[in-house]
Amino acid sequence: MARITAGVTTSHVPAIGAALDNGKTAEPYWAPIFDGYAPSRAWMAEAAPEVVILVFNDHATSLMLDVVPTFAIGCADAYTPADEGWGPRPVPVVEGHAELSAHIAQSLILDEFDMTLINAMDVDHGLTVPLSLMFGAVDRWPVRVVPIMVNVTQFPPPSGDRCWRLGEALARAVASFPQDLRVQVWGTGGMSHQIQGPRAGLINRAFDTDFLDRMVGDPQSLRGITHLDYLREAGSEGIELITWLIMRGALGEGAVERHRFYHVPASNTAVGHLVLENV
Amino acid sequence: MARITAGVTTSHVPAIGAALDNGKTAEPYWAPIFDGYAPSRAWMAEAAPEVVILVFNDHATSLMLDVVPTFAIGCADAYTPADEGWGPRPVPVVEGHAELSAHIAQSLILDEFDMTLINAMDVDHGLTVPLSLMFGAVDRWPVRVVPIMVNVTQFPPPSGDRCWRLGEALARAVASFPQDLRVQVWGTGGMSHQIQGPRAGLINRAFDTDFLDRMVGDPQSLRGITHLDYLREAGSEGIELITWLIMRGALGEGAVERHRFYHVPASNTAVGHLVLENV
Amino acid sequence: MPDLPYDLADLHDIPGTTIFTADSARRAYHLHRFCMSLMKEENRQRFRADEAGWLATFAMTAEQRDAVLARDYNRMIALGGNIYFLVKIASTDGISVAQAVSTMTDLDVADYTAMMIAGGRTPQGNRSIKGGW
Amino acid sequence: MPDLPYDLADLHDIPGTTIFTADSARRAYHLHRFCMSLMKEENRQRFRADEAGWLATFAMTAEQRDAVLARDYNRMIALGGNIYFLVKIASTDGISVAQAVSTMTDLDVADYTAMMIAGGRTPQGNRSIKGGW
Ligand SMILES: [Fe+3]
Ligand SMILES: [Fe+3]
Repeated sequence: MARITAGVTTSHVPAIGAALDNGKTAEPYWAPIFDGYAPSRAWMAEAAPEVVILVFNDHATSLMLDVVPTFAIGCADAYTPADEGWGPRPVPVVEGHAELSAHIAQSLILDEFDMTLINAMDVDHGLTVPLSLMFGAVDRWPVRVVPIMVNVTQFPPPSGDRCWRLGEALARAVASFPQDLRVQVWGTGGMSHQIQGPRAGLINRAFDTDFLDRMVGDPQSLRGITHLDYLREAGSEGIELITWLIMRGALGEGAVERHRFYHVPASNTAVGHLVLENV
Repeated sequence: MARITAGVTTSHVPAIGAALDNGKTAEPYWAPIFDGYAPSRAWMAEAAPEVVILVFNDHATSLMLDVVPTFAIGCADAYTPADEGWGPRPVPVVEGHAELSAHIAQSLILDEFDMTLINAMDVDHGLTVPLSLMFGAVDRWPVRVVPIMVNVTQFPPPSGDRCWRLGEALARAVASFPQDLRVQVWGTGGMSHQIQGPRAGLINRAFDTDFLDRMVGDPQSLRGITHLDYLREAGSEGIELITWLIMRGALGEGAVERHRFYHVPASNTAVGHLVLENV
Repeated sequence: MPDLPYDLADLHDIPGTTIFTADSARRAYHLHRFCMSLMKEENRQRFRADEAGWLATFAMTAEQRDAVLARDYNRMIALGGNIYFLVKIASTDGISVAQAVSTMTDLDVADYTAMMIAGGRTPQGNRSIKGGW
Repeated sequence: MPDLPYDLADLHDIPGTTIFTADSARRAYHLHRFCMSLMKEENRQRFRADEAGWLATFAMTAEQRDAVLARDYNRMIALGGNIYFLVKIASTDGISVAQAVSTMTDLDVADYTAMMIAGGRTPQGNRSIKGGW
């Protein structure tokens, strides 16, 4: 039986990927960020997941122009890093786990989530930067990935509560996959940031640290945060935080914190990171 | 306030479109079918809807290869008839109602249906054949259309019950649109048919006539029909009937029957048709 | 996986019927890309002019390519194909859907058409392999 | 429409913030198609070689085209654009996202960067136009 062993949340700022790809990780601006993830990389070597269900939002890369799904799941054998306007990131192709994807998709739809299945797509920094942060520069990613994409950009996204319940359904789906697999669920995006308009650069440290606290100590209370709350408090792009609720809904009530990191800024964004383990 | 005045269900067999487009409507094979819709065309002239919410399934035309949405809604200004392999049907471009589409999409997502929005697509016989049956050969379709697409082909489709509840949410969405509009909801596809494998040609008249009866007299009981029931009893393509449940869920409990028609065959398919009016 | 009011395994208990799944879609992805290429007249002409040549531009399996060349629809379906994609081949061939469909059955097109006019294939005995009902 | 725990109208009460909706997406569809064209190096080169010429191949409005030529991101957003599409223009220009973003604010890029290093723009007074909080 497959089982969810741990959950990770992390920002996925594209500039972090660029800093990695261009060898700038030791520069004073970037060093604190990469240092902040060092314990997680050490922990990851121990945890050794076989599959990561990576929940993120596409940034007008493979979705959003013609097709805007609320919840989508990749069902391909592989996903190529996209050219987002400055050439593709020089990172390995992401190997999928098509059997697990198909199983999860089936289970979620039978559980009355109206998923969109994606049979072919390129993936952007929302998926590859978290892999880089957790695994560093590698020739081959040490995990296979089931990508789940959430619309957070075009109003209205799904509610935080719907995301939480998708996470719970995800846990049921994984638990019924017959093969033995160590599976992690990652929620990427956030924390507070806004990259549009005169209010750009908004950072709400109080909101972010409270959110991190509640992810660990009182996660159920996060389900009630409304779209309006996110937009007002965490910025128009901070609403990416709803991807974290899918991860948290998929993890057990009693998941314990293994690592936490918070830093401002990376480019326009507050970087937040949590490692939770099902015990 | 916009309101749903009536509902229509109909098969959307491509050969019916071809018969129309090639002037074969008076041939003995086709005449009974076109005669069967004549009262509906007369009724339609009276009913004069301004918008039709047309629920159908794409047949590997604009969806299903790269992207397989469970529920999708078109949000474009216009939809061009597709070339399905024998050139596009010689029928008018379908005008959308983008404002109403956007309103419905927003309302459905806030109502926790995980819709996929489609900003550009061509439309196949699933959408244009019902328009032809109800309006005949015209230079311009007399209605604007909000297309809603349901996956019925790749297992698992949404349950019949989920479709019914989508219909109920559709009614809430229409009722909250500020503009005065007479709106109809159509469910297209079915009735029993199978166009694959050694069992192809399956027709289940008893199942179909019972389904028609219950659409009028006991619609709630249809919510419990399972995927397996549809596939066994109505054929692998007969499961298109779940689109009818979206229409029925959107109509009032007391909707009354204005017209009914059932005929076997059109090509591989049993043709079923109902006109229901909210009174 | 949620509880269901039926056994998923019974989806394979329906005679002469293949359930199209995410796994089928993955196996047939390139076969289906070929089918969708036939939605343009220029590609239909290319295919008609050189069937094997046009097929070779798609990364489908040799079995899938051979099944297309043989117009063996049952085989295409066994290899993951779905009929809504595959009928675009019939349209390119200029035959009706019913004619293409008849080739998957025990009947020739005349007998198939006659069966349909007579009310279609009965569900009796065609619902369940193990039950025979 | 279901009942919501907040007033939808308040989405427009957030200072300096535009909510991207289905209506925006429709208005900006061709502008966004242009942005996505920049995901290929050959198209970036075409655009750099002849900005107006490449823009003319997309059915966007004259206002949208002029806003692109002027790199007026606030104007592009007012005309329906979403920043996730629009940053592909900044990437093509070889500038950082932060630099493009700074042009939408009251700060130049140096002051914007300094503000971010100092902890970012405060939410204080930036949450509600009518409330001023
Ligand atoms: Fe992001
Ligand atoms: Fe159909």
